[in-house]
Amino acid sequence: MTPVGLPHILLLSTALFFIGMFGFFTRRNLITMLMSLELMLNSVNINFVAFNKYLYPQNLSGVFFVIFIITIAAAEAAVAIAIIINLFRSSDSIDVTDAEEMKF
Amino acid sequence: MDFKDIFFYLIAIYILGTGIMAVSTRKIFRASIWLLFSLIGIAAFYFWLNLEFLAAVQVAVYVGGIVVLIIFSIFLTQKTGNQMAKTGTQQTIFAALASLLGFALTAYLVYQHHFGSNQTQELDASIENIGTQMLNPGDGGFLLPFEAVSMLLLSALIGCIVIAMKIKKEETA
Amino acid sequence: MISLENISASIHQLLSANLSQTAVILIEMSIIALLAITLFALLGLILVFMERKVSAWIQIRLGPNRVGPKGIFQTTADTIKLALKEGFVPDGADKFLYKLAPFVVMIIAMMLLAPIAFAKNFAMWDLNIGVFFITAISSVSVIGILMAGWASNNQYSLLGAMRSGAQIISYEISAGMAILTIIVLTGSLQISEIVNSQSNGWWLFKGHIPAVIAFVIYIIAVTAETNRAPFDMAEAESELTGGFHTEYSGMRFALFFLAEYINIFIVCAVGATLFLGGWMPFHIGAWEGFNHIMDFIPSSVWFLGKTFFLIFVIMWFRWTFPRLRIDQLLNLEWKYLLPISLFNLLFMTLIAIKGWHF
Amino acid sequence: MGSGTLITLMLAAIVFSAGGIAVSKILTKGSTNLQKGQAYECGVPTAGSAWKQFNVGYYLFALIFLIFEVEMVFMFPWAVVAKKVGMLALVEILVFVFILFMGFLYAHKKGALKWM
Amino acid sequence: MENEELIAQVQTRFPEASIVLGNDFPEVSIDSKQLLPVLQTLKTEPSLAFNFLFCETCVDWKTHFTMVYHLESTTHRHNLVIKANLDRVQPEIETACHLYRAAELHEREIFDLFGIIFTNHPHLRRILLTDDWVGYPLRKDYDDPINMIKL
Amino acid sequence: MDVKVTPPSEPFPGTVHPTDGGGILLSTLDDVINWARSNSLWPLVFGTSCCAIEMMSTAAAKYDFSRFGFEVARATPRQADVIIIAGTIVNKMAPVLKRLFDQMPDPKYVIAMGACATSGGPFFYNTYSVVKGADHIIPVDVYVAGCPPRPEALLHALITLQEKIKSGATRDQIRIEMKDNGK
Amino acid sequence: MITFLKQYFTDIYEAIVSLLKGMKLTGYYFTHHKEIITQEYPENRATLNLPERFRGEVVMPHDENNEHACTGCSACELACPNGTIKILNKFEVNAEGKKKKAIDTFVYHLELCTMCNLCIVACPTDAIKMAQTFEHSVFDRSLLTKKLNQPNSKLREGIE
Amino acid sequence: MFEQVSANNNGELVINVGPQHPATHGVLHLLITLHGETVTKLEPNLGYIHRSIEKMCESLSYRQFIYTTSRMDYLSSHINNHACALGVEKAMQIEIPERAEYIRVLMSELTRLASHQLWWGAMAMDLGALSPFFYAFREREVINDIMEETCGARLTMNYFVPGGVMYDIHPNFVKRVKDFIVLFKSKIAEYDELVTGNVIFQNRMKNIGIISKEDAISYGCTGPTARGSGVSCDVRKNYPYSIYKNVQFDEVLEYGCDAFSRYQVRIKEMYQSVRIIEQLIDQIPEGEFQAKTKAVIKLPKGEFYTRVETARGELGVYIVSEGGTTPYRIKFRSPGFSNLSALEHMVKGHKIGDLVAIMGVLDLVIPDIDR
Ligand code: SF4
Ligand code: SF4
Ligand code: SF4
Repeated sequence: MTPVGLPHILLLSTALFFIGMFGFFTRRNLITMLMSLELMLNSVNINFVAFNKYLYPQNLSGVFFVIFIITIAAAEAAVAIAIIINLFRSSDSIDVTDAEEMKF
Repeated sequence: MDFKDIFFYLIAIYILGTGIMAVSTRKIFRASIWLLFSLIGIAAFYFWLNLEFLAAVQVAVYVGGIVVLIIFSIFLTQKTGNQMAKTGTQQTIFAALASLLGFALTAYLVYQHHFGSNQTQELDASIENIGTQMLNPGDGGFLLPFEAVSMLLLSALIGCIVIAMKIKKEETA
Repeated sequence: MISLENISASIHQLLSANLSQTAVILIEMSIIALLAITLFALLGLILVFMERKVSAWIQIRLGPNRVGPKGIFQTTADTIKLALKEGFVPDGADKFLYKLAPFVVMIIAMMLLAPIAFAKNFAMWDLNIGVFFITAISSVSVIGILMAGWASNNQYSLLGAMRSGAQIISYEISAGMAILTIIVLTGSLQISEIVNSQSNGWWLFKGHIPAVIAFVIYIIAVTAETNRAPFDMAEAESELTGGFHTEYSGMRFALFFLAEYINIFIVCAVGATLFLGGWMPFHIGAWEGFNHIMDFIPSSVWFLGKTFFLIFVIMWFRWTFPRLRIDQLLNLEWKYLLPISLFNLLFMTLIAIKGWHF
Repeated sequence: MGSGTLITLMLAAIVFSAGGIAVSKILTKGSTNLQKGQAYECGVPTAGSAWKQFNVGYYLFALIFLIFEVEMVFMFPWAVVAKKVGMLALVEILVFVFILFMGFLYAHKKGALKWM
Repeated sequence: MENEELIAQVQTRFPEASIVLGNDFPEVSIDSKQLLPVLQTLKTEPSLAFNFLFCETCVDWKTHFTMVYHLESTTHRHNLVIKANLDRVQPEIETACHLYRAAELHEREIFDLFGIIFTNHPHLRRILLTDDWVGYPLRKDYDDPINMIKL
Repeated sequence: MDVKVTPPSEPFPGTVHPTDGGGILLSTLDDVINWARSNSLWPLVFGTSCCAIEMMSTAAAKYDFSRFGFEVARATPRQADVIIIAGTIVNKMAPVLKRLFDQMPDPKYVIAMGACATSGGPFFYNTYSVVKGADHIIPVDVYVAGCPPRPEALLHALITLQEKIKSGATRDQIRIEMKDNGK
Repeated sequence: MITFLKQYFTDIYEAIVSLLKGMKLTGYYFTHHKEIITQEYPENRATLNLPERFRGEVVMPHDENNEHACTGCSACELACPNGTIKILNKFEVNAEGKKKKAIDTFVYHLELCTMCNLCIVACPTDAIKMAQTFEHSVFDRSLLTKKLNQPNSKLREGIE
Repeated sequence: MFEQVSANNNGELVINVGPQHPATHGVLHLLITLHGETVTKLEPNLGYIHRSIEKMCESLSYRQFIYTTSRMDYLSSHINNHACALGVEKAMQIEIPERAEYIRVLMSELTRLASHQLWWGAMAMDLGALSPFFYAFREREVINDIMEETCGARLTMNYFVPGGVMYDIHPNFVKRVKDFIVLFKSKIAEYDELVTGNVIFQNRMKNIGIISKEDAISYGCTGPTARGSGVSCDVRKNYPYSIYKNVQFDEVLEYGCDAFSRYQVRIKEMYQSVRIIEQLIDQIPEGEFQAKTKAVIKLPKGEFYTRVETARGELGVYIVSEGGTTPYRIKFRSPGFSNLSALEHMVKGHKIGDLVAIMGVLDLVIPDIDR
């Protein structure tokens, strides 16, 4: 086996990404879908860090990107959950199929 | 293979395993807990990469914040004891196939591509460095995004409150 | 004078002289593990005993004094008893998470011990983001509580867990701000550097009023974060009987109990490190003789003394004040602590940049 | 050393807890009866499971907390270098905090920080 | 108001009621059907203003039940006892709990221990005893050979 | 009455324990276990009536049962070791008491405090709703008479219970032993 | 704005002052161990003297000749509100050949007794009194049923 | 597809509080419905300590039945006994000696103090402050010692008998009471320091459990509960019994209608009790402590209602006599029963924490409610 390097990490992130995608496709529940989304975001983060670390160690762009992504993820999660709860309150359900019928 | 590599594989298995559990368990609360473990695993991975700051940020924001929020929203909207309904077999197969295919394709790409390893220099992700760069208004600095973040957070905050207060008004009415 | 720093250094030398790299690491790791476990158990015993004595004396009674000389084996007996009590799982519980929750809480408590500097040059891992590490990791413990509360399948537990969730995350911000106030001064997150920056005086004294305010806020916030009275909403005996651990018994309950005390120790240790100079002896300006005597006291004693003083203060709170109501508690955070600590931080920055501090 | 310490500590915690639980498993005899496993609720039977939908207003605090937590994350690196960077750091953070404080004030005005 | 005066006042309002001066308070005996109107008048009439029902109970006279209402006026500080006899076979009386909220629990207790039915009571259930209890223990003919050991 | 007597400290029992054969460890271990159990009896917060006030007095500063390590009163039966039945048990309460007792993890002990809990006491005759003694519902280890027993009497009961636990005897063993003693 | 801030800070100030007051009090007790009022029961047994009126249990004093003062009149049994006392009488033939009522067994159910003192008040001959004992803990409640007259005890001369 | 949240389950929890719950001070069972943490419905379920005292009394003689009343409201046992003794005396028209009256009132007020102290400690404990409990019990133990010396018991005294008191006061009594008054006056300041002035405590107490004057009357509240809403209902003032008409004291009234004013009423009542004791302690007249009564008490035929002011409110004893040696029917109008009925009104819309605080300040004694 070759020592762990960039390809290994990329494989890890890819796997994680598609696990998230699988969840995103199979779940009908908005909250679980949001959770799958978080997984996907994280796999992207891994990529950023790995590229930064292995290919461009002279600057910190990858790390900064990750920090900003995490920030955005937090903001996104907050807003998403506010919307989900709002949706739930008005329709008593957070199933996507139900949500589609809703008009905003 | 030295310690470091073993640890990498362990962490990778851990992340993927908990990730799979997170998307496949049928109890929603457990799903959130698995997600949490997966996220912690990613933090561990950052530790492995010697990016302590990132790891801590990951733990603080994701684990301490987002997951707690998710758990609260689960309590609020679900009967947590019930199992979630099964997804149709067809859909599951389709999703699994799509994911596997996607994975295979990407993995192939990754395998094909030879990354020029540029290990001449260690990444200096010490907090001082991050701080200096963040406050650097010049080239290569991240001052603007830093200030933009505050705008983002502000808008997120206001957005949340507007949405949430809408509920409150309805409730009190 | 024997002190911990020398011991650890000499052990390291001894080992690396005779053994290979891997073996050294393994042995050192196991020593650390052993030390940590011992420390853990010991701290638990001592703190619980201390709590009982403090409460007894405040409440004009004697407290445990019959088991062993002056009652010092009381908590030992309690631990043995708890360990030997049937630990069972309620039928309706989510068995897996129910059993997992104490582990989560314990692991968090244990990991938080890593960056604490117990004496000069004596920390398990003096990592460069020490304080931030503690802030981040400690926020995970809320998950343990939520897990325990949910898995018990008991309404009291669940309510207690949710309360404590809301409470812990709220107070994390002001605790963080208070920590930041000192970080601005030290310019480093590493515990050892923070301590070293106080060699000529503790930040509590050097940092003018903002440091004092930060200190007060820190103490309040960590009291809330560790679910201690007057902020013990999670357990609130008279409201929710046992809070999130209502259904826990035997050893699992003991683990929660233990983790709670360890958490107190840790936050107090951080408080002592940040504000009271960690293991730095107490010095007064130009009093050479006095300073010399102070130096003679081992650094670990200084550290533990300060930490236990803070622990005592937190216990003192507990046995004095009534409990807050949950909305007042959140009000306190959002209306008072957060704005004040924000402004305090800005003020401190000004001081630090202008160099007005000592 | 380094992150190995963390793993060691984790293992130590697991060994410690698992050991304790194992000891209690080995050395104690439990009894069983019909009521033992039921949820405890002040000594009267409960009405069903506790795993139902709750209606607790804490989530709003969690939302706001999340925003501030992220803000804090940014402030850590800032705090470390603030003294070195000097006045600029103060100005930058002033802008940063000011913007967020506006949000905070907004939340306050809207009554989001009041208990539901 | 002195007791005599009170008696006179009440007598003029309810001519059909019989009023005697008991050991402590004037006692008004009324027909059980009349209860609500009587209480209503007693409560609302400003010169009487009996706004405080401080005791409500029942006595089992073996042949009939007597409901006893102790009323007080917190403004005038005078007291009055209302009595109403009830049939023993089918004891029924209108509830007073819409006039005096204190009556709600008292009536539940009386129902529990005497078995008197209060019509229109919002939730007339057993309160002191278990729901599956048989009999009304404070009745004179109550007998419970299992639980009650007679001295 | 403020004569200060230093209490005799109880030695840790895991010392030399001469028994022949391999019995050393086991009996020592048993001793340690019983020692720990007897010295750390956490009561359940349970009181129904008047006797509960005297129980509170016992907990209060003047009598202070924390000296024995009992002060950690738990509100949930899951963490309690001993249930002090302080007060009358009536028919409606009986299932609750049984349930509480059932929900306590082993080992568990019961003290019947006061006349009511031992026998129905003042409410023995002519009452239709009082349980004539808590031992009709759950097994009782120690009875203490009095109405209410004074705090010292409750302390005495606790000490009696401690002795029982230390001796390791079960309820049946004690009963048989008492028969042998002709009591 | 100014008034708001002023209010805000006075609130904080007053709150802190009130909290400190409480802490001062508890701190005082923490440091002043002479305020501790705990009496150590099993150790102070020797010095523990209860007030002589304390009602611990009903006893029947016997003198050195093994004689008591109970005539068996059952007044106490009647006075007792909850049947704690059972008097079993027997008929003794005395020296003159006259049959005389005398007490056979004075059964006393300590587990039922409420220490109400009514029996003592009712007794015409002061044959029973309240003792100050209180250590009544037993493992078996049947031990609490007592026989108050000692075996072979007799009625003291001259008591009717 | 995925489970629907049924419309009727709109996030409401139904929680049992009690019978075994630290905040219910005994065995009250409340079934509360929570919306979030807010109590929307509260239903008391009594009877977990229903000891059938009223039935039992029907077979007890008039001398005997008094002792059961000390088990009802055991915290004001003297006052309960007083009510019964008064009832019997009134029916039999016994004149009781002055000295006995003085002793009775002194004892009653001491009991009131002890009861209020216990309430104070227990209430503070409900609110999560544990130390006040111990301080309160310290003073209470002094009273208990005084009582024990004279009455022979610490809690269930059975000291008042028809016609007077059972025995004369102990020679030390006067001195010890005086000492106690001095001690207590110095300690009550601590109460204020530790609890009353505490900002946390005030915030938790103010503006909760509001009950207006009209509602308080309608619910039949008495005692400090009603006086906190400005209802004048002190039996000692309005229908003076024993020698209360000769002593100077004020009826404490507060108009805040919330839990805090009820709290203040109780605290101020302690001062009033001290005042009464101070007036009487030096003037206990010489003389008999018990009037001569027949060995067997028979009440004339009739109905007798006596009311006294216990620490919790108005206690009424309604004796129906058929002329025999035992009462035909006895009804105890207990203060807690009516006060409890107002609980739902007070608690609705508040948090669980408030429920505990409101109950703490109501000072319920459950055996008194259930009888
Ligand atoms: S034994 Fe006496 S004091 Fe104890 S509960 Fe029964 S009646 Fe009350
Ligand atoms: S003290 Fe009371 S209960 Fe006991 S035997 Fe005498 S009369 Fe009966
Ligand atoms: S003890 Fe007294 S009252 Fe009782 S039977 Fe003997 S003499 Fe009569």
